[in-house]
Amino acid sequence: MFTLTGDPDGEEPYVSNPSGDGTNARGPMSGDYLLQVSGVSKEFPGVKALDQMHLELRKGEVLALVGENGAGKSTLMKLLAGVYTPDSGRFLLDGEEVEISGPKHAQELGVSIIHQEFNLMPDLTVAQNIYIGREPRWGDFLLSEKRLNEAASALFERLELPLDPRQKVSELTVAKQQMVEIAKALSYDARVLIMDEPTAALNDAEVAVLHDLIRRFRTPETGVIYISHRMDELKAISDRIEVIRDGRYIDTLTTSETTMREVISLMVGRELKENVRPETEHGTDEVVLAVRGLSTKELLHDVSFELHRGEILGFAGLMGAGRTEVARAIVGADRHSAGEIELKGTSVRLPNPSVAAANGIGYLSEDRKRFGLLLDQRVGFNVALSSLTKYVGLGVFMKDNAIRVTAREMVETLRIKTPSIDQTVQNLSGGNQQKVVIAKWLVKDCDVLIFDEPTRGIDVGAKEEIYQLLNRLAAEGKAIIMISSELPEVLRMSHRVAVMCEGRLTALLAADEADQESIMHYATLRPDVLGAVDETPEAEMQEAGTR
Amino acid sequence: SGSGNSSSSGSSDKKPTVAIIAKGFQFAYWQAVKKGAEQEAKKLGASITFDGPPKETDVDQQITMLQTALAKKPDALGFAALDSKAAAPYMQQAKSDGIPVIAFDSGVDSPVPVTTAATNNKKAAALAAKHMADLIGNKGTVAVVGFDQTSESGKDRIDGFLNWMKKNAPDIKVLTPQFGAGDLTKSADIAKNFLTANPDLAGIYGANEGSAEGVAQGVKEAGMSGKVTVVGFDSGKAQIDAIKDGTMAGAITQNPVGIGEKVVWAALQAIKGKSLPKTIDTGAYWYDKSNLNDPKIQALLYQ
Amino acid sequence: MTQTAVQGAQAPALNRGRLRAGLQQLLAFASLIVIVIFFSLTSDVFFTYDNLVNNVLVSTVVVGLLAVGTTFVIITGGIDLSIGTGMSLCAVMSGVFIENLGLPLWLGVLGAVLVGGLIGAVNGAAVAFFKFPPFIATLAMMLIAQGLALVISHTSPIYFTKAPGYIDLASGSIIPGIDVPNAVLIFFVTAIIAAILLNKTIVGRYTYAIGSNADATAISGINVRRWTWVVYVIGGLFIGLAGVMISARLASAQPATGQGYELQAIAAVVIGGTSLAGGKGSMVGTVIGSLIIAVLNNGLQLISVPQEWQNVVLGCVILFAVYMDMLRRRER
Amino acid sequence: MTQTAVQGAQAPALNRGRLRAGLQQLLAFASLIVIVIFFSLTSDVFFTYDNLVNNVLVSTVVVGLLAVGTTFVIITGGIDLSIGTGMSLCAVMSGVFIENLGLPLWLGVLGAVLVGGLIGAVNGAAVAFFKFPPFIATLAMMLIAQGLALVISHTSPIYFTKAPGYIDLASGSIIPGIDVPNAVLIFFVTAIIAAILLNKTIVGRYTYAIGSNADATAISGINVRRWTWVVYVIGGLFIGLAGVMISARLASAQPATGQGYELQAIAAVVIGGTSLAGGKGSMVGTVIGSLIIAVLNNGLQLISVPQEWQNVVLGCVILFAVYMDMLRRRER
Ligand SMILES: Nc1ncnc2c1ncn2[C@@H]1O[C@H](COP(=O)(O)OP(=O)(O)OP(=O)(O)O)[C@@H](O)[C@H]1O
Ligand SMILES: Nc1ncnc2c1ncn2[C@@H]1O[C@H](COP(=O)(O)OP(=O)(O)OP(=O)(O)O)[C@@H](O)[C@H]1O
Ligand SMILES: [Mg+2]
Ligand SMILES: [Mg+2]
Repeated sequence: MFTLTGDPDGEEPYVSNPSGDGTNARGPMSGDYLLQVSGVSKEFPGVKALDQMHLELRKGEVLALVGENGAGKSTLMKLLAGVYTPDSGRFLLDGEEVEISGPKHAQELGVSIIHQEFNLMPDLTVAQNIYIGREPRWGDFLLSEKRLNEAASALFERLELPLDPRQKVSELTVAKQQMVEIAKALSYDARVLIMDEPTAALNDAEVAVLHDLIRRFRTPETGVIYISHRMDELKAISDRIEVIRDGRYIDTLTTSETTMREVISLMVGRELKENVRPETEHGTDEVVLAVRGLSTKELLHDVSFELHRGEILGFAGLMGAGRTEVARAIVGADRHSAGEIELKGTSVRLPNPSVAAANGIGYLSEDRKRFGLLLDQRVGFNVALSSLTKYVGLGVFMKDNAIRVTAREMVETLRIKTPSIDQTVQNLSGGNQQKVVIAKWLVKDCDVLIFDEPTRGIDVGAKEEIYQLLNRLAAEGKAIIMISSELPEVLRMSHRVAVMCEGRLTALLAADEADQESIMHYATLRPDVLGAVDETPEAEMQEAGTR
Repeated sequence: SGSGNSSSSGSSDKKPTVAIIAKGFQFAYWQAVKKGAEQEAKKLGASITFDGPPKETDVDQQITMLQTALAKKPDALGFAALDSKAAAPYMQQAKSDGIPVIAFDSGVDSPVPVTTAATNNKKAAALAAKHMADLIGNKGTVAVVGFDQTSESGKDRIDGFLNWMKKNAPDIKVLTPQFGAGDLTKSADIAKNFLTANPDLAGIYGANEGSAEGVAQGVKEAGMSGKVTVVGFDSGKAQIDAIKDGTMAGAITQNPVGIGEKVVWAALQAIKGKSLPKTIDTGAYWYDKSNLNDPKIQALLYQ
Repeated sequence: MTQTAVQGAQAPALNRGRLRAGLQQLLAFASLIVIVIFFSLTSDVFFTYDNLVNNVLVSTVVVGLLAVGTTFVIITGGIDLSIGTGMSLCAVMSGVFIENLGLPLWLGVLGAVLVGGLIGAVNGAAVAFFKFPPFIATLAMMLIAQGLALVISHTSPIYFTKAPGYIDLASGSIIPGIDVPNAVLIFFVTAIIAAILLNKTIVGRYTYAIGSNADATAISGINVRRWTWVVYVIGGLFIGLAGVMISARLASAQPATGQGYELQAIAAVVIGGTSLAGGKGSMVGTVIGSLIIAVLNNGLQLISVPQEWQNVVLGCVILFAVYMDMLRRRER
Repeated sequence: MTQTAVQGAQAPALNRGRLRAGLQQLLAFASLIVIVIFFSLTSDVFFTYDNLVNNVLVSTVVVGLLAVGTTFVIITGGIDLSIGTGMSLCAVMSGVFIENLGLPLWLGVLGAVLVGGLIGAVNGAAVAFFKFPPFIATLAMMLIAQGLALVISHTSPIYFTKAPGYIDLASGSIIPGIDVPNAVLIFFVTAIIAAILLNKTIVGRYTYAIGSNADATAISGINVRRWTWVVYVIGGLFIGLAGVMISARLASAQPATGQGYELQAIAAVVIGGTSLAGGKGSMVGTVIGSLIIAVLNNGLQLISVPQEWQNVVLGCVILFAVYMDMLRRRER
């Protein structure tokens, strides 16, 4: 039914096979392949997630898997990890057909995966999470916590990750949680390592660390499948790039012989307007939001800045610099110990996000699962959540039809891939979930929008759309704070860039002053006084970042 | 000691203390016992405590209360056992601590109690059966609503009724008893279901205050007031009203106030070392519309 | 309310979905219908107007009212253990207002319902503002309400003698000609109001949102604390109403009853398909759940199942009903 | 076990943390200590060896055993409502084995404990394999166990007359010289075993993992269904043991007792700081929670608080104890 395609040396890009059955006479010996996927289909109620999918992973290579949000990447990986079972199709490992019966079986077969959505036990420690199911024991039953932590420490040392084995996962930031996932996946003696958007939560320095890890992991006997929406890193890390669209196999390209432009156009199936820049050179002079001397007990120290009407203010900094904390303190999600917030010239007290929202300040969290979505509710409900008061008629009754109209509009505008607005958000792909959160804030129509990592997990095409949208919002006179760990994005989109380091605002750069070097400089400008509170991990991180 | 009425030793310059452990405290019956005990204590110059578990199935909790009461080293103990065998070791403990025990409400299966002030529940239930049989002309179908399937007094109130019927009224058919936990609403629902399932029902017997009042309520709701003979047990305003308006033909009353008085009286006798009869039968009496205002009956009723 | 029985707060999606949704709705009744058919076949008095209305429906009212009120609380992911004894406290307060203080009937009833609201407000404040786990806050309230009911009533029932109209609240029949007790009418009317509140108003929407993800709801700019509190107050008002209905039915306020009703009410809610994890549930389901319990209690006695076996059967039927419901959802 | 009372399954992180962790541990006892001091001052018999051991500790045993067993279940995010009536069923079965069938003492006890395990196994199968919500599965089991206890015992208590040693299981004193009832010893020994099981073994680790995030645990290759089932079986064995202890103490198996114990046990667990949402909790906390309830019941009676007020006080103290615990955690 299916024969292998492609050149044994991988010099030539594969020919795309629109019929999906992959019939092609040329091909390497199956022994060269670590993993082959052929004719795999998977259907969810109302959604054909995978249709005759096809993938080959060679020994010793990093294969990037790209596609738009909802293309089916994660679904394919979950099939490989034994989380789902396919409706049809075959998996071959080392040329032998295998049926992956469950996560445990996948592990035994040497397939290790970092899932896109976190799969950690928040109440357990870092070490306990990593070695779950493989705890060092005395006999069969008794645990050895000491050996567990030692093993984890050794692992972190080897991987050069700044993690404390004894810390509870619930206390970690998203980025550190991602590191735990990475460490966990690498701790298995896996031959096939699958990474589903491992860098979505990481900044550039951390991405470099991860790439270093991948290079060290790669041996002639192992292979990596790497999923990412960051086109720039594909070039750096991958050998070949497989493109899929709408659940179907499109093409496989050799990285060194292709341009990203080509990959993107295969991905989205249309030409993209690229490099959108702000429509205006700078925002107006009208100060909408002024933050003065904002401090928190834990981290923030005397953060002051002004945000103008029509402006996009980028926030850059290393992990844990405190950007998220600034945002949360402003909207009252966390308490601040000192400081003042002025809205259009009058001092306001924002004890919680509902007061902030009532005052026209919206906050989109970096952690969409926890702070962004009602996962078990429908798309329409999630989109309308912040603005329900707008849809009250006759004094009490909800105007459901108006909500539905708005929700459909948003699904169209943001190209949210969903069978209907009644789909449960949980069933959307990661990127589409992110779009739902953005839609929620667009409907709310705030004057000040604080977007924390708004493009996390969003495909290139959609990213451009979101950039355009941000520009349009700014042009309409909204004031926008954009926190992002992707420097190119910050540089491209911002009228001004605020740089943070260890809870302090170290610089406010105008667009023409801001570049990679200047931001990096200020992002590592540690105050000589006091020193850091939580010194070790951050220090290591910065070393990693500057290396 | 810190709290005014907490007492710990029986030193002679203090009022003698009597700790009373009942089977409950929330229902009017137990409140009447308490009232009697308090009256007598006031009269005789004693101080009492009165405790009981929340439900009449909570044997374990009653035992814990009994233990705690003994820890206070009262001069005497009044005890109404939910399960007298289960309490036996603690009776021994009371004995070795030199605390005289007065059993009340139902017997305690132990040689320790110096006397027992109680209603003979089987006899009382038989009395209810007899009146029921008379009222329905010794034939027909009768339903029974109990309050507790397992406790001695709960069983005796049913068994006494069933046994009498079996022996003396062969033409009366008694349906399988149902139990409503003494809850008025539940008992009312049960009574209504009985009436629905057996439209020719001649009578219903409710075996304690809650059951009887529930039955009366159910009969009223079913629109069968006066058409079915209801016989109750214990007293309480709703029952008395039901008797007055004809929903209930009559009921058996014990003498809870008298029981309470006798417990305290006997306890003080025992403290003084006086001898007491082995049992004090506090009696059970039939009351209906005709004798409701009889002062003798009035004295037994509580509302 | 079509699909809401299944999913929560939204109207059915597509027109082609309507038919399917209708069928679903019917399936929600499936276990109830099976049980009713069973008893109709095994007992010749079960399926009579008199039995269904005067026995089954009347015995549904109190637990049903509590279940309807506590559905809101459960959808937020909370739980209310104080509904049973809280109901007794409200009944006692109704007695105090009407009998002891001699207030007019309507004022006494209003007062009792408001006492329920107060109980809910205290629970809600403990949960929403002081961040007590709902189980603990309402467990404490359960004990406190029980104690206060006994203290205030001096551990004796309070009989309603001064206001004869009070009893009619439950047992009278306001619609001439049709013999449906007021209690039943009141139950269905309030259940419908509750269903509208839950499905068609912003309170309901926030109820689902909070139960689904309270953190995300808060970050979305909703005052989660305030709305959580409101939900407990709504639940409390139903406690008060249940207290009025039970005391009106019995013509007396029984201070010692009440405990145990909370488990029955919560069971009714959960049998009706509402998840204790929050975020999912429906009023129709709760009403069906209450009816299932009432029908079982009635039917088992009618066909003379010995009482000790009744619990065993009840347990098995609950499993069956919930299993049917689980299958129905899986098939969607 | 140092920090585990607070946090769950971890050892304290840093050396400088040890001291703080020790202090924390002490603070976990804070409310208990406050209550004990209060009663010591207000009653001169409270703080006596006899009262503390023979009254307080003995009355802790049954609820304590149930609470310890159900702590496992609650940490997985489940709940077990069948522990109260399940205990009665085990007590009755113990009576059947020893009295009716005349089995030797040890075999009868073992049998009763295994009946508990069986109850847990059925609950666990319903929850883990058939995906019933734990509340529903164990509510059904609560009704079924209650019914079966009554059916099997013919609604009469079974008295232990043939095996005099049976009563000694609870009331005897195995350690010569020291007057501590066996029941108390058994409780503490099993609580320690349970603490080891929870903190030092793989079962405990998976218990926390499942409660923390069952999906993630499954994806990590753990057989979540099997381990969930195991946890319910463990809880069930404690039900059986509690059944043996209560019947040994009472020298009789009481078929109708039991209901209500589940709420008390769950309350003890939650007062002890275990979260009903799962993932968090400790055995030390559960033991403290059980002691708090027992001390309150004892002390309030000793200082002659009228019984109707006792519930009010109990409710308030529960709020106080939990609030203290919440403060303690926040300060970390
Ligand atoms: N459990 C599910 N139930 C229903 N539909 C699902 C489920 N999981 C995924 N889908 C659908 O399958 C399609 C593929 O999703 P998948 O998560 O594989 O996309 P993806 O390529 O990983 O996208 P992204 O880049 O946004 O992560 C999407 O349309 C999604 O809505
Ligand atoms: N839930 C939490 N528990 C404990 N510490 C936290 C938590 N969230 C953040 N922190 C700490 O607060 C500091 C600031 O984190 P914050 O999220 O504000 O940084 P950031 O600049 O947004 O970086 P990023 O989002 O990339 O991690 C970090 O030191 C982090 O470890
Ligand atoms: Mg994905
Ligand atoms: Mg951040």
